[in-house]
Amino acid sequence: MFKQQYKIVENEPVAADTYRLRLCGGSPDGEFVNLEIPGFYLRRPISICDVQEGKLTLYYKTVGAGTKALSTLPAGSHVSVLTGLGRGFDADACKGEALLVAGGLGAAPLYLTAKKLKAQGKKVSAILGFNKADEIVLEKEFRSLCDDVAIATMDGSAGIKGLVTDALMAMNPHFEYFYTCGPMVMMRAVCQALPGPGQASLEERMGCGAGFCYCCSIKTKSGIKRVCKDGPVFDKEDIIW
Amino acid sequence: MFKQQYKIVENEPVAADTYRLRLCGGSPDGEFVNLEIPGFYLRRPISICDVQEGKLTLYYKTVGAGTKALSTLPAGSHVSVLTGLGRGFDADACKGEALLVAGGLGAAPLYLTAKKLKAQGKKVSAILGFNKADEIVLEKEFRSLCDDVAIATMDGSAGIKGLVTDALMAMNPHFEYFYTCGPMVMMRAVCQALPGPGQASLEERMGCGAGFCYCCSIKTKSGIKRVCKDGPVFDKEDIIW
Amino acid sequence: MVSNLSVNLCGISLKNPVIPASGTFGFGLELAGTFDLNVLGGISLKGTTQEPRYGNPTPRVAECTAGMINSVGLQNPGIKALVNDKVPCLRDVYDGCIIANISGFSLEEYRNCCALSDKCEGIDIIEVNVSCPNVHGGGLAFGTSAKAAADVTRAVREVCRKPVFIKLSPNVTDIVEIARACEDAGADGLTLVNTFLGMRIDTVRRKPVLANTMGGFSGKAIFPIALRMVYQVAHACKIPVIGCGGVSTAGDVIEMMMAGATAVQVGAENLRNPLACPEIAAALPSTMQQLGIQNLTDIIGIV
Amino acid sequence: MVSNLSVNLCGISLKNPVIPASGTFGFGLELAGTFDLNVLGGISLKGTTQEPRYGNPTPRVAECTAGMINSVGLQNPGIKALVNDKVPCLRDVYDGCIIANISGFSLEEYRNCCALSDKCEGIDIIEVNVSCPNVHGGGLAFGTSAKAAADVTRAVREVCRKPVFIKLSPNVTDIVEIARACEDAGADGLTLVNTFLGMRIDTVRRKPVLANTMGGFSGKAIFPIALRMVYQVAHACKIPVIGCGGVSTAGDVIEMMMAGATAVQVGAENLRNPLACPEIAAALPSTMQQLGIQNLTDIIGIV
Ligand SMILES: Cc1cc2nc3c(=O)[nH]c(=O)nc-3n(C[C@H](O)[C@H](O)[C@H](O)COP(=O)(O)OP(=O)(O)OC[C@H]3O[C@@H](n4cnc5c(N)ncnc54)[C@H](O)[C@@H]3O)c2cc1C
Ligand SMILES: Cc1cc2nc3c(=O)[nH]c(=O)nc-3n(C[C@H](O)[C@H](O)[C@H](O)COP(=O)(O)OP(=O)(O)OC[C@H]3O[C@@H](n4cnc5c(N)ncnc54)[C@H](O)[C@@H]3O)c2cc1C
Ligand SMILES: Cc1cc2nc3c(=O)[nH]c(=O)nc-3n(C[C@H](O)[C@H](O)[C@H](O)COP(=O)(O)O)c2cc1C
Ligand SMILES: Cc1cc2nc3c(=O)[nH]c(=O)nc-3n(C[C@H](O)[C@H](O)[C@H](O)COP(=O)(O)O)c2cc1C
Ligand code: FES
Ligand code: FES
Repeated sequence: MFKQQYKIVENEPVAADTYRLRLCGGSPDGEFVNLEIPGFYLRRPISICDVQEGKLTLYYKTVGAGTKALSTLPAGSHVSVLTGLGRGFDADACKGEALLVAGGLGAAPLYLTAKKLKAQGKKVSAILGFNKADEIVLEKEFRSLCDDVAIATMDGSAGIKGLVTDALMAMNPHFEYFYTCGPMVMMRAVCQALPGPGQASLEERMGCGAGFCYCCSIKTKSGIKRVCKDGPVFDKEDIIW
Repeated sequence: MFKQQYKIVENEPVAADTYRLRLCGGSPDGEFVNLEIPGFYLRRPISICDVQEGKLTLYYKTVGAGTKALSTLPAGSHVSVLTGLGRGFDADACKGEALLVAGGLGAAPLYLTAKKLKAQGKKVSAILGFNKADEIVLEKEFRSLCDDVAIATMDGSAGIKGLVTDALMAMNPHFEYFYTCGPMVMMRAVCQALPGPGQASLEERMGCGAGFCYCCSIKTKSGIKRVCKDGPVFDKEDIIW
Repeated sequence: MVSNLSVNLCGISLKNPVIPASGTFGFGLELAGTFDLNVLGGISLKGTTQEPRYGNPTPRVAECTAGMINSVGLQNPGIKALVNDKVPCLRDVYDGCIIANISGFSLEEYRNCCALSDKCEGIDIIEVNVSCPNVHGGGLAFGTSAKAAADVTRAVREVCRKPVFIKLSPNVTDIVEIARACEDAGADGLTLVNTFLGMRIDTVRRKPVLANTMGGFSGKAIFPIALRMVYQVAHACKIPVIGCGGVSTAGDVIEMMMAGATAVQVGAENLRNPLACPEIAAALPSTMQQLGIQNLTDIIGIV
Repeated sequence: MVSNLSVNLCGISLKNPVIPASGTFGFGLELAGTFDLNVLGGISLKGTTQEPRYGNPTPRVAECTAGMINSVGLQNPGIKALVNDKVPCLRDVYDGCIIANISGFSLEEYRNCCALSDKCEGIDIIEVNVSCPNVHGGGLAFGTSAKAAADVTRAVREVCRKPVFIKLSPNVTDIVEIARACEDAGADGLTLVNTFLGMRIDTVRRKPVLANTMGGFSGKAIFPIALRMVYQVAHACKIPVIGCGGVSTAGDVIEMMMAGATAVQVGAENLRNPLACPEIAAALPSTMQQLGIQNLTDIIGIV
């Protein structure tokens, strides 16, 4: 874990209530970063979507006071960031074709995973689910990377109408291993619907985000785990829903 | 009392640990303003030095964490200001020649008073005391306004060496009424040294700065008074040192 | 959808639940020139004792992270000035609920002051602050013992026809025990909480910041503790609770009410923002709409 | 002028007074890869009970202004894992003062855990957290009654040769009474304070934020109350006090020490800044110089 000042190089709305945050300062490891937002006591965990040449790309939704305040920080200002946090998706676990199933901004960490899988020469299909067309992000990026991309929206304003599980049924993709990130209910449905092995990225309220406060502990089939340190990504088989 | 956003048009060091703050947004009445400093719970009272065409000039010393944080606010940013606070020096109380005795940034509110006195056509002498030459502020402004200006420094690095009371003895100015602002010990010495009538601007830790919390109450010869509302300026005769 | 902000305290209707807390709004009139007081659901006046008091020596205030400590020490002009002068003047300009806040150092003093307040026409509710040291009971605050708090309640209840709210101190092991004792002794309602005993040291001068060494800590910082106490007491007692402690936004008001408060007082926030109460009252309708609340009374104790 | 930061706790010399507080620094090893633990005067380990515990359901954390509430609920691997595994591993990389933090729901549990800690070579000080509910005494926390706190003190004192510090709960009417009872019962020192019982409500969901409804509130916000308690207790007792509650800067450490603390623990601040303790320790010399302090021990209880 490292604590560092990063410079905001971009902090712009890219979809409904959704911002892309580009930070400059390093190329960190880890699944997520923990951002300090001035005026808020706890940091905010945000998944890493992309890392390139000392630049970090994150996507976040303005859901509460903290992310709303984050969205007002101008390019050029600095934020304190903890990096090297969390165990991300394990691309090596997939021996053949991969399926990515994202709900909302769950697409962000899956994009990084898609890059890794493609770098390993694997075939990658992706299903990206959103509420409405105006919330869609990263579609272009996934299309330019993946072999097959389907969009699902709850209201049918783009792509297949319905849940990602509906899209799954419709698309019936071929894959050996899956990766999913999104709302808990969605991931549970995906894990139940898909027969094969896979991994899901869980979410918990966090204190430290770095493995030493034990605020984020969950029970799994292989014992008590800290979502921030032992996860957030867990094997489907381990998760107790 | 009014609450208003003012824009910082200047916030620059002008002497040792001393900043001039120019705010744009109105031409308020009152002896002082109460400034909100981001991250600090209570506002900070700062005397008004000058008001001109919607611009407000203040001088402050960086003595603690709050004023240090204030000194980092850039021109262009906004601050929340309470105005219309405090009863300032009463220029009308002086029927003939006036003497101003300032210690340090006590010079700031006395400058506004000097302007009023001169506007009324009165003769004005001023003694400005500082610790060292590098702390001197407003000398030029006072010289261009007043009939007679003496500087005193504790270490003799400029003007008369010693306290303002030493300068008083040396200068022996002619006056009917005096006004003083500075550290409490200095004002007490001045009030005791000068035979005639006068006024002094007192300082107390403040809660609201606007007369309703009663945190700043002092006992005077004419009863209990709130420094922020009934003062900060009191008649010499009323003050219990 | 028109938001309904009115709440009812023991039969007295308040146009909204926002009340400046005692000691943080003077006697009301100090702010009458700053905004129209009639936007306030009620006003709790500065704590009043039998005789006029200067209070404690200055400095009486110490800044803290997200709060402040005060040691004003009940400066006030005495109960006669309150009922003869302060309240009638305020009544001239204010038509909402006027709450007299009474302090005392003996049962006798509480009783006398409350009796006079009860007779004063402009006063709607009598709020009894039991945080003062009991001069006849060894100096411990009345509010730190269930028995002493109940004794005060009984003593003042006898001499009042108007609703009596006992204002409790949070510096106790078991606030529910004390609240229940006051309810059993006849209190019509409870206000909680008063300030937490706190202290700051000036490390440069190597002295306490306050002339009085310690004082009452309040402001945003104490909100989670005050909220917990409101929740516990509102769920244990039947009488209405006025929630107080760290409230600074419309969201805080709603959180306090969901915890069980029927009305809400705003204290230290007034000092840093004299327009806090009118701003909060003005923000309530939109905050309610965001949260799908039509009648504020619907959410009282909903959690 | 070289600053002397060392302090002495019951004969154990600490290179500086900065100690991460129990529960906010895991078992030390979790952060061994982040910075060199040897810059810390001591480390108070996560609260440990007889049996392993998962703790409370999640969410276990609620954010507040200048603080947070936790309801971790003493998740820990049990005393055997502590003495056989956690402490020996930490001792391998850390040469400072290791403090075991022991919790229990019965006198028996406290006694057993303390006896095992006393025998464990790596442990220097045993800190006994009396904030847990007493399962044999009606569920009230041991730390909220002077008698129960003294009972725990006596029970553990008998089985320990190492210094025993009792860690007090601030949720009490009279902390001095409880501190004195512990001192009289043989405590070698006191740590104060633990967390304040607090609560937050999610007004959107209309539910408590914490799965457990209430939890322990701490962080910067509580500093003035913790400081007051340290001041009161340090002036009433002869045994050393470890100050804890809201400390986040070197200035806070000095303020706590001027109030009477011999050493200082940093809790929730570690969660928002995992480097808080090394940063504070590093800042102490220059802060001391600004305040004209050469030996930190000179200022203990100076106010
Ligand atoms: C490992 C991980 C990765 C995440 N990645 C992303 C991402 O890439 N993009 C994105 O938009 N969001 C992400 N989130 C969720 C994001 O952290 C929350 O939306 C954010 O913390 C909300 O802060 P707030 O102040 O706006 O909301 P508030 O509700 O006001 O926050 C109050 C408190 O609750 C916490 N909290 C609220 N919602 C969540 C949540 N869903 N998960 C965890 N803590 C929460 C906050 O951190 C804060 O401590 C991630 C969460 C986790 C655990
Ligand atoms: C009516 C009035 C007019 C003033 N005018 C000026 C001015 O024109 N220029 C100037 O430099 N200073 C002025 N001061 C003093 C100024 O308010 C303090 O220097 C400032 O509040 C210090 O804040 P801080 O955070 O740097 O210090 P800290 O010591 O960190 O502040 C801690 C708390 O103490 C209060 N405090 C500290 N020192 C003083 C003080 N001397 N008087 C009142 N409160 C204090 C602060 O407001 C704050 O609440 C005036 C004070 C008063 C009462
Ligand atoms: C400056 C000041 C003076 C106060 N005086 C009184 C008082 O006279 N009587 C009383 O019952 N409470 C008094 N209080 C306590 C407040 O009414 C309120 O209970 C407390 O401050 C908690 O609310 P807050 O966190 O919103 O400040 C005073 C508080 C402050 C800050
Ligand atoms: C997440 C968390 C877990 C804690 N666990 C324990 C514990 O196991 N044992 C204990 O004695 N105190 C525990 N505490 C209390 C702290 O050690 C400390 O006493 C308290 O948080 C006050 O300090 P602070 O304001 O610096 O956080 C915990 C605090 C936090 C925030
Ligand atoms: S959030 Fe602290 S251990 Fe996971
Ligand atoms: S500071 Fe509030 S009355 Fe003067």
